Amino acid sequence: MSGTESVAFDTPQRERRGDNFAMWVFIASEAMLFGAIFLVFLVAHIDFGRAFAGASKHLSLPLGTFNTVLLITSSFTMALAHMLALQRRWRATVWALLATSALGVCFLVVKGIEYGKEIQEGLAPLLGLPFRYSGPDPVHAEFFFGLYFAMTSLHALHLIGGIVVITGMIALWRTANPASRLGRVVAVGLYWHFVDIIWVFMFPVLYLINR
Amino acid sequence: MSTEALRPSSYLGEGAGPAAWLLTTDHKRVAWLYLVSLTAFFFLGGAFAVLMRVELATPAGDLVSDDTYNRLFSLHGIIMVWFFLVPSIPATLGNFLLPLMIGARDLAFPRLNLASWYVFILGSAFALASVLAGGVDTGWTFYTPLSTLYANGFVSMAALGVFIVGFSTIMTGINFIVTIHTLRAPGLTWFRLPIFVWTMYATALVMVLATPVLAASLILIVLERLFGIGIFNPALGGDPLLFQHLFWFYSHPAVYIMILPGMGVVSEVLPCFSRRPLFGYKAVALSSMAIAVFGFLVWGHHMFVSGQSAYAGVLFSFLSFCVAIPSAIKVFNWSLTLRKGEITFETPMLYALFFLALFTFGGLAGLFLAALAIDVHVHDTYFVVAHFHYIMVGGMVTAYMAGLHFWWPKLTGRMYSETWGRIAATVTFLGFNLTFFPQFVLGFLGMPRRYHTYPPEFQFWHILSSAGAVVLAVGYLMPLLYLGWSLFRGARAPANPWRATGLEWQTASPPPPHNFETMPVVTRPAYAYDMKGLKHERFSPHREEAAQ
Amino acid sequence: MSFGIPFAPPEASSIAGSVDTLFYALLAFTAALGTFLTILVVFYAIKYRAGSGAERTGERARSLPLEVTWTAASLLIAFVIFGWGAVLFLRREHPPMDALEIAGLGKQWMWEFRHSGGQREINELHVPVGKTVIVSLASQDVIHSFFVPAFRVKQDAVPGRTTHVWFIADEPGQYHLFCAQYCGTQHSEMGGWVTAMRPEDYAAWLGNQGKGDTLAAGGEKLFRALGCSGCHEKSSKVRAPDLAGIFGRPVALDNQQTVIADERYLRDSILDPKKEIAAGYDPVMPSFDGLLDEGEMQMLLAYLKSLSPQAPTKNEATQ
Amino acid sequence: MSELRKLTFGYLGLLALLALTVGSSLLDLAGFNVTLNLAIAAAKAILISLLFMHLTGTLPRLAVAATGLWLVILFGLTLIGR
Repeated sequence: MSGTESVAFDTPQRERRGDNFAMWVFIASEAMLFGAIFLVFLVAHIDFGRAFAGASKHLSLPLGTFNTVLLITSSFTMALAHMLALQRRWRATVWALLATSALGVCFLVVKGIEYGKEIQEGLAPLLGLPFRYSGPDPVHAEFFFGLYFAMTSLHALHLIGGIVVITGMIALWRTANPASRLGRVVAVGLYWHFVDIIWVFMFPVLYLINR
Repeated sequence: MSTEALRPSSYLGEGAGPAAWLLTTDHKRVAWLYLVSLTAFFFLGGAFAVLMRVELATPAGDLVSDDTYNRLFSLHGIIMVWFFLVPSIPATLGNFLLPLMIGARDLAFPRLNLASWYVFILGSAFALASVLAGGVDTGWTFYTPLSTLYANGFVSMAALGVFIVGFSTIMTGINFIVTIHTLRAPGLTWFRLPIFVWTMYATALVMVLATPVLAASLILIVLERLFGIGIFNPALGGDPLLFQHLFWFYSHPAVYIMILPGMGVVSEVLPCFSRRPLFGYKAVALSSMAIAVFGFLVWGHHMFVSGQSAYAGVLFSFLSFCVAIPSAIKVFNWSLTLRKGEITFETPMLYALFFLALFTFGGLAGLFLAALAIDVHVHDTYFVVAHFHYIMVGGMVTAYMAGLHFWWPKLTGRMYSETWGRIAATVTFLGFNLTFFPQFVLGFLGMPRRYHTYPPEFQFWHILSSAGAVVLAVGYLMPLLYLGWSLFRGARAPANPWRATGLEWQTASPPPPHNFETMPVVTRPAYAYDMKGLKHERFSPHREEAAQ
Repeated sequence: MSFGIPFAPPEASSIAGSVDTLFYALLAFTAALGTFLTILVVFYAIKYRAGSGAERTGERARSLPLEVTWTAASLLIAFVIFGWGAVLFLRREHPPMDALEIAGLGKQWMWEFRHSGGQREINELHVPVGKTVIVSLASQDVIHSFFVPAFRVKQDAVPGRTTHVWFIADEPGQYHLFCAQYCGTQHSEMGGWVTAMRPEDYAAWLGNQGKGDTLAAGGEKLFRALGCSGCHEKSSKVRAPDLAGIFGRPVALDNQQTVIADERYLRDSILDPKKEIAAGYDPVMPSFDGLLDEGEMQMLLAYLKSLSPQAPTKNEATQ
Repeated sequence: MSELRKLTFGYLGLLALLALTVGSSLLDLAGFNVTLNLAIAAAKAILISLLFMHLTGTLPRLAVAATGLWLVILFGLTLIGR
């Protein structure tokens, strides 16, 4: 056909517009998923603000902040990849993508360290692990940590998905023509930025409760 | 046959064998993949229903144990809702027709479309595995804390199945939205779109925005069951009513996923067999969008007696009455479409008229449920069961049958038996009313739903209902036979057997692989059946060359 | 007349009649509209069947006045029905004064009722005719729903909170009691009979039941056994709020807010004392979460309420 | 080069906002902290979507507007209903 991946589109330009819109609709859908989870957290926070504020102080603010910096930086490199792909500087684009996924991996490593620390301190009431908590109201603090692990691991899963897609895209780099390379960078970029935005909300909501 | 050689190549002749079907990206073949899988689920869910109705013929629980009965209605609900009704028209007829109706070669993302079917099958595998392992006894609503702390079936597996199928729904929704926005043929403006396309758009909107919330609530149920996070467990600080909010935020709009496509089908069939344009086209189109949006505002009417605040109940009741208006508008418009027509009564038209009756009565019953004081009495009784079966079975399944017969020549290139079609439609209509009308009376009497045994004074109405279920089952089995037969022996169908105006009829039956020999250009509104008033526009097939 | 076939449930409460009036009015309206549409469609179908000689000229595919008319008419009718239903519904919020309060506890799969005199019954509920009865509902496990069709009342019993339903039975007799919210294996067995009796018969019935402690007296015993009295009594060393007359009274919290001490507040303060701390007191009270079952919670609440005899029986103040 | 400048500006802006939100959380603003944190998060989200995600064109804006509306419905009616 005329250089489009889908038989439905007649020109690459129209296809790009369709791809772009599809990504936004997908993001809308994902936003509702996270919205519902945030709502659950908000309701619990309204009910047990004090317990949640106390529990939140047991999270590592330095690690959380560092991770936020990592993720913001990865979004920046991803935006660079988009810019470079538009300029058809393919080699540089690949480097930017590699940097993005490397930063994503770093985020996961730091998150893993955090999880390990929390498990050691007895703050992970999951899979039969003991829950040791010295502050007031341990019942609802446990609830907080349950939500914390649920939310952050859901976010981490999304990040892992992004890293896998970027890696796969680089692996298939040579087989793709310029138009589809650009299309893929744009699409995965939108997804990556969205996962970043989720973290931008998750970070203050979980780490910065101060009441 | 020599005619075979003269036919333009059709999508059906593109390649036989399992691989050609299982790896196809042609939306028309993907529609068939869905059609076959959904038919299987329809009869599986139907079998559960028949077993339930047989059990309920007597007040005592003498056929199956209470636990088995609970699993029967739970699986009936889960399978019928997520594995039949939600995907029914969109994934089959919608998949097949949407590109044809807007003059596109395929859906925007053909591979995503195929992938959505595989995701559907993966979800089905989980659901079927949970059935084979022993089922679930939570009801299709998965209410907490029953589903999280007390249910002993294979809840996580079933929930996972529904969760996965949700992604298939979302993928279909994204595909439809992008297709309708970006791939309409030249000249096909929004207000020239067939109503079926409008309803697909509205449905897709609901699919994309509501399904993730269901996904979230199912994730939370599974997390709670596996890891003991007390999100809905009051002993740990959770809130069981929060689950109901999340669940109905999805499941009430999902009711509109289940009825909007049916409205779309009927809006195609009624004008065609009345030879009249659809009355009040714009109102019908916009009311579909109104239903999709307002449908999100009314979920609290499932919770009037749940302990939510009374004033929230009043608000949700008010909004529920508002959402009734667009449906009422549609009913009036459909009825008026018949006026001054040249009406014939082929099978699709019979089904469409039956839809009109059943949907109207089901919808009017909804007024009782939206009225707060009455809902307190009939909530969670057979009145509710009767109401939503009038909408989903009497409405949606009837419309599905109308659509299946209407487009059968286009899907298969064959005609079905008109006699058998009319008999089956009539049997279904009678069987349906016999099954579900008595349930309105039962509900008003106070018969709660999901009861394995019941007080003997209710038996008269239960017997009527059970008898009706048998008739209804016969009504649904007949098309399986004569449509199956026509697949191989039916008369060859012409391109446009009903003399209909839609773009899908302007190409061969069955259509060629990329739908149109030459891409169409649209010059007139939908449903130009009326020669008067449109006389100045030439009635010509949409075959003009695309002015690219 | 009806050959033993039931068409409507008995009307046995003060509100049943008015709910039925709305029901039948709506039935008449929907039947009329449904019949009209059916006749219209059948009439068109016959008159305009293909080949009939009916006049077909001068018809348009839309008519704005007609569409506006039926949209406006539908809206108007919908709002009337809404208003009617809502007004009747809001009576649920305001039970008449001077009510008899009975504690109802749902558990898989039975209803347990305790009268204020301590009389217990399972899947049976005896009530006097002509007197307001408030059933305060709790659940031991999953969500249940208290449903008496003859009274036209229904209310879910939700674990972790107290809900209320009230009625005035106005006809002696036996009426079905159901659980309307699906609650597990023996859901359909969860229920029995509500027996409405003349007041004198009810008094006699109460007298014949085993005496036992009154609900409040049982609660008072718990209040001592659990050690609540150690801090909440005036003589105690630890400073804790005095609970005499607490129910229904506003309580100032340490975050400058004020709440009414209703059942929700008392329940939360027992299970989650750190959530809302009364101003001027140290947050030293331990949580009793897991130490009380729902039945004991109801007794404790009954005791605390008995300390404020003038308080309204239901937490209207919060509405 | 203006594109690069735009992205860098966005990146630095995000870091500054992060510093602001972490810093403010160390102060006690009497219940105002949550509001401030969420406002800063929203500002970051806007920066990312406008500068990094190139939120232009009718269709993407339509999707974002719909998401916003539906989230308002989800949060609003649930909280009213409780």
